[in-house]
Amino acid sequence: MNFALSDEQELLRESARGALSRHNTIQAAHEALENPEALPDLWPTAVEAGWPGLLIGEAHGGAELGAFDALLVAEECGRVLACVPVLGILPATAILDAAGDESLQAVAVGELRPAYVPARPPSEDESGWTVDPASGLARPAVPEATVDGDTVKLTGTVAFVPDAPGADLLVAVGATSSGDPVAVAVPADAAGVSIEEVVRYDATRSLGNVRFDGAEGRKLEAGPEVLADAWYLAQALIAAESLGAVQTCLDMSVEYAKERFTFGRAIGSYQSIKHELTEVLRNQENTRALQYYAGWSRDDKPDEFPLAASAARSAAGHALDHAARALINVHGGIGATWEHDAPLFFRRSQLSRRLLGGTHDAVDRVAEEMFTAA
Amino acid sequence: MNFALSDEQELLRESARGALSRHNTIQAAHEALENPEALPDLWPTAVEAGWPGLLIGEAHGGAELGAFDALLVAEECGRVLACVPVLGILPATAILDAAGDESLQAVAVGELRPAYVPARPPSEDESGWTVDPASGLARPAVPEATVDGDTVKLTGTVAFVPDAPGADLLVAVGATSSGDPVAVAVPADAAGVSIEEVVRYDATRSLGNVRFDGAEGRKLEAGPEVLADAWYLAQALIAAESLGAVQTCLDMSVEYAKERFTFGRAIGSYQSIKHELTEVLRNQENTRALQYYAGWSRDDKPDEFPLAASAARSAAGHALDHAARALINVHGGIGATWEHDAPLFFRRSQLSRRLLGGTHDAVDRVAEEMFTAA
Amino acid sequence: MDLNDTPEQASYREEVRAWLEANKADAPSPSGSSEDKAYTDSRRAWQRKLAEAGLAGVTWPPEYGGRGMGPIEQVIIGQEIGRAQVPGILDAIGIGMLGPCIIAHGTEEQKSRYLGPLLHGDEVWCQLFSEPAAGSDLAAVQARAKQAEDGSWTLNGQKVWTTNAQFASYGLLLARTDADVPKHKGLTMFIIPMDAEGVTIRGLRQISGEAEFNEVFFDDVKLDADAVVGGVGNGWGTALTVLMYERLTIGAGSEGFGYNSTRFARALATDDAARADSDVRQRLGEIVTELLAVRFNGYRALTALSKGQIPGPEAGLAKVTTVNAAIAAGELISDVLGPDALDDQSEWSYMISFLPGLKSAGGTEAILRNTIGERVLGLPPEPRLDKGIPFSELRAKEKEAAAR
Amino acid sequence: MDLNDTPEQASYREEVRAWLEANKADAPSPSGSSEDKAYTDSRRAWQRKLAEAGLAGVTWPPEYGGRGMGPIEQVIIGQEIGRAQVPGILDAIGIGMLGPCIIAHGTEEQKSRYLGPLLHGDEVWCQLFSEPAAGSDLAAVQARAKQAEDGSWTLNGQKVWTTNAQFASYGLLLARTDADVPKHKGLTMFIIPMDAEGVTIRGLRQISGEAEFNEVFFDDVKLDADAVVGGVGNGWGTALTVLMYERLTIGAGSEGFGYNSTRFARALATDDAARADSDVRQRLGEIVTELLAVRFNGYRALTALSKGQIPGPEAGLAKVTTVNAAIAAGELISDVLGPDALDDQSEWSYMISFLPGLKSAGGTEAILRNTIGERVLGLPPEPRLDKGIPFSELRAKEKEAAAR
Repeated sequence: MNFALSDEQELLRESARGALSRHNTIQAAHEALENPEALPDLWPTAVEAGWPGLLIGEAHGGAELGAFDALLVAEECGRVLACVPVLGILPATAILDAAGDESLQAVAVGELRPAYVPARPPSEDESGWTVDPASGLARPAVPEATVDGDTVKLTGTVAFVPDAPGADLLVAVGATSSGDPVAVAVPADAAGVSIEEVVRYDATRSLGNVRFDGAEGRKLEAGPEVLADAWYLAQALIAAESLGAVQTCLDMSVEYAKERFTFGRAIGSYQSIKHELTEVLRNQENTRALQYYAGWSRDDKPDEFPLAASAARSAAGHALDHAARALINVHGGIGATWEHDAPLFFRRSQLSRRLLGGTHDAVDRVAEEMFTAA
Repeated sequence: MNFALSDEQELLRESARGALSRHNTIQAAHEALENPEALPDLWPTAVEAGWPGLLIGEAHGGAELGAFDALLVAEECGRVLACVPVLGILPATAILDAAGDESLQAVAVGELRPAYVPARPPSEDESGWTVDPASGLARPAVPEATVDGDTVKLTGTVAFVPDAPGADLLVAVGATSSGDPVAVAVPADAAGVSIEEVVRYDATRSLGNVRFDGAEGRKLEAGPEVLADAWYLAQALIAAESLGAVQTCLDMSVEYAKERFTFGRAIGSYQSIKHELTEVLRNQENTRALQYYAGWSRDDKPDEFPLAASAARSAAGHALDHAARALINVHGGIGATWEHDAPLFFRRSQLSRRLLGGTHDAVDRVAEEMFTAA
Repeated sequence: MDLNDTPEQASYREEVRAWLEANKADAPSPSGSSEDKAYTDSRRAWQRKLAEAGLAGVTWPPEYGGRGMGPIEQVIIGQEIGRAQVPGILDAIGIGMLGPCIIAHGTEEQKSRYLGPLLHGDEVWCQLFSEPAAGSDLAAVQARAKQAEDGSWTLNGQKVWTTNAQFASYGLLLARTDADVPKHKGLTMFIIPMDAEGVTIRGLRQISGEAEFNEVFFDDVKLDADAVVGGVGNGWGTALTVLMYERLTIGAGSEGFGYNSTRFARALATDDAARADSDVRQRLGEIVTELLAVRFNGYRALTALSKGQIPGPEAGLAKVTTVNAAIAAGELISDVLGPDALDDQSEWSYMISFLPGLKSAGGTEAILRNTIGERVLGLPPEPRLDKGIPFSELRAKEKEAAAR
Repeated sequence: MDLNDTPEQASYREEVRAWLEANKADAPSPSGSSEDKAYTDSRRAWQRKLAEAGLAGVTWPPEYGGRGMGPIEQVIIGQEIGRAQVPGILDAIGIGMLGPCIIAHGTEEQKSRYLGPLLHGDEVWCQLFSEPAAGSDLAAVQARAKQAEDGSWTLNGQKVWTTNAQFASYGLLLARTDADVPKHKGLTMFIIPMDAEGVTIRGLRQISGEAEFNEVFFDDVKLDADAVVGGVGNGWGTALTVLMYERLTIGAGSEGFGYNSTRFARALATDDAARADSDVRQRLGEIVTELLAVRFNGYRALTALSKGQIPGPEAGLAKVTTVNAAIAAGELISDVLGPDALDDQSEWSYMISFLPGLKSAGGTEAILRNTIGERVLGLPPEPRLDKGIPFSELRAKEKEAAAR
């Protein structure tokens, strides 16, 4: 029984925190609200830290680390709202690695930047593989795929793909006429590929609407389990990112609750504030426990990974919504002003809970996993 | 703009409160947990107060009062957990009155005790008229009705019918083979009628599982609007009953919060208790506002009555669940002991939220009414 | 029990409706930016027209330009203006709260100098109460007014959350005039010209980027002796009058800040999957239930008002219910529509950004629940450490504790 | 990071599993009524067998019959006993909390007289701390022990929420021995024979009707001088040791009171309509998420324990999460199954009735959040009115305030 960070993992986290601290990401997040170019390009930092190759086998030049290590890096990025394309890259590298694709070497060293085009595995009430819609609850099918030997032609659109802008290689999922999923590596500059950069409320989140018009790419040897794993890895990563943001919200709230006085008492001494912040702590530690579960199960108990990653996302979504609002409530009026940092975390919470299927899809998946296991 | 109780209504409420105060209904609720016979027979009290004829036209010997008056009586019964068959009788009298049935005179003076066999009107996802199931979410259809002139034969079962035990006349809804609803007055002692008395957790709630095996009754001239109105009247009545119980939970909690000391302070001076009790007050006043809406709309704006009654039930269910649990929390351990009164309100809350379609059906109906109006 | 007007109310409503019908053409558009002088001037002119027709300051005493009518007439005007889809008065704070304070506590010179121009929109007023370190604990304001021999005052300090400061002519400012007495005792209320030397106004942008409020800085601002309202040292009593009128205006707000359930239902109704989803329906049903309760509690409050009963602090629960229901609606709509609901152009993005700030505007939920728990439920207050201690000593203790 | 045993843990587990396999036949059934003497005697005998095999009191020092092992071995025994579906020790409170308190604060005579029979189940112990007017504020206990010249004591008072009192041989009782000093200072811990003259025990029935706890009344009960544990006036320090061991047992509870999500999911899975209903699925998903978090936070706590770190107060949050998730599950199952879920015979009715009491057992959620807010987040405490004042004066003030 050893359910804690190893020394290497402590080191990995410290170095990630150090690498990111060289950039004032929070200040950049402020400026980016009015000038998107203000965001620093943290890709070189990620490459230098070896993050692109985190989940790639050593044989292909990667670090061959575990899912939990990737989650620690995502947590550090979330802590300071750093716009590092972890969410887009790592699930893509997981698919490329499983398929032993030719691009692995270049990807591992950061010469070639992949982006995962998220595709949701089937469930009880949704038999096919689906993608996020531009708007509304109903999910469209993944792009149509026509397979011709090693090349695949994709036609279809996928909305709000994290970290698609600036990617060199799109790792997408299509469906053949029979509905079978097929993994495809499509160069971003291939004919028939268009990536429309979009911003939605959280200026630190790079998003692109991806369109394939008969775009051609390499067929990847990656079956449904690998593609499902990539989806749940993305769920766990966005949960870990949110956990980092929750920790910062809690630290800022506690600090203010000690300094701010009203009616002769520090506001943290009032039960309504004290209990609200212990609730932030409770949600945070529940999310952290499920981060551990997700990281551990992907390597040691793969059949529990869908449940673990979905539970982590479910807890993280609730925790961040509550923490970001508590941060503003504790500060009173100034917490809701443009100059204050609190709204940056509120914006991160509002958008991240509506990407990659949304938090409510993860909660539904937890129920489904339990029903099938019951 | 006069949205307050009239003098007559204040008088009606005072007299109801007085009539009920002659019986120690709370003490009886305690004893009934171990000996159902301990419940006092409050039927004579109801008859003496004229409650059976409340909604019956003066021409038939009734008081011809409005829905709001009925809700005030239900509220007073709920306040002291009085086992008065208001929920069973009043919707039945509304149907009998609309149909001008021969039994009205006897019902109005309390010689003949009717009981409404609840039937839920169709909705977007449920095209037929349905009844509460013995168990589970799916709702069975109302009993089959074969019409032969003025007599109707009913076959089918209806679970958990409030106040069925001891009723003389069952006012039920059947469905012909074409699915049209038909109202039927079936004498309780008719052949093929069986009423199985059941107790579920709240000993103050009289319930019966009703079975019709080709039982014959009088066809009533009451169309779908009248039958739908009866269902929503039942929703508003159970909401008003719950509102009464909420008020008692709040009074008991506030009184204890003033007396009980810990760490040298009355526990009501701590924010966690003070804010929890203001939340009970907020839910209570929201429920009361919707009680007014339901009472007013049934007479002045009938097309809004389904929305108003469903909203009242939605608010009342949440308010009573929260108030009954707050009552126990504020008292700490003793609030959860057999001798204490608090568990009686907890039992009332647990069962009443699962009768007559349940609270979640009322919440769903509110959404449906808004969708159709949007 | 009915929602219809009494005969007198009905005839008054007709009068108002007829006037609005006849004068609608002169009305500026309901929405425009407070930064745009031409727009605010058009709103001033429209307020003047309303005042001359007796539709502004209707509850003011007749001798100061009002009609001496009751809260119901005030609500009827508000309903009819909404119905005619024309803007209301520009200076709701001046007419609703600050004017009545001058009527109650001002000298005869102050009433005759200021009330007329205020009512007619010539001079807009703003409320200079809250400070960065004194929000809920208003009596702890630190803005300092020192009196010279000649009786004039010099004011230094900062006020925050001031609506309309950017085009107000005057402000009603709560300042500390004696720091060596308990905090409630050393306060005085001043009338301050917003164009006075040493006054600096800065817009305070909210989450959405728009400046709903202002910060105002005072550096050695000179005030004449006659700038005092309600007497030196009586500032707290004067301030309580303003806060009482503030609660009156919130209490009478019928639909609760304009968040109505039909708008939320319509946004979801077009999505077939959402319309049939039982989780969406449960969430929408609960939101609609809360907002309907606010509307019908509003009618109960209006009925009480029409019988001369001033709404108690529990009227503030309407704001708690409304804000929390609107927040839940923003969450539901974002879950259904997805990221597009958060796009700057979307009608929902502004609401979602506005609500966290609104939650603490006019007093945080916790302070409101304290007041209601104590005044309505009669629960005992918390032990107070700040009573009876000279303000200066209190400040020293706080600094020392924060340093620990 | 892994959930597997270390080699030593694995071999210890095998040892325990083998013993249980060999001795399972002698074990009484896991469930039986505490009112039934034959049943409790069979549980005593089973505890004796476990103790002789070193599977009871495993963390006790060897010289008192324990194995001096760590919390991980304790958890392994608990897991294996669960797996073998046999009952654990009868006197969890005695072995888990009261015995360790005597080991820490008892005299040599007390240790040699009491620890052996306690460990072997010959003498069951009960915790006599809480009183009707002293639950959260334990230091405000009023049970009074007066000392006679010969050093013996006379005890009067009432204790409440006492588990196993009905068949305990001894109790550890916190009493006030000096009312004229601040409340924490005037306390003393006593060992009291439950069959002593003047001791009356009454079952305290819960909502479900079953008596999980007892009330115990003490009328002029005579205690020898050597009944004191930890010295006269040191009662509060001795009590804190017991409370620390209590938190240890709760912290190490892995699955959290036995409420597991599979059981809840199974109850709903058989209802096709419920299984496809998105509101049911959202509610179940949230409940399962919380309970999974408790389980994996338990593994984190066990790992910390195995490294000698005592779990902090935040371990108490596991109870908050578990109780609230179980309450939500009871509500969901009742909404889906309907009134039958509330029927006395249903497996859910007992849980639904048990949970409201459990919510405040071992300390209310509000008290727990105060402790965690102050000790873990470092937030300042509330001003205390009851410190440094003689207990008698405090009581007088309270009576007077309540009378107002």
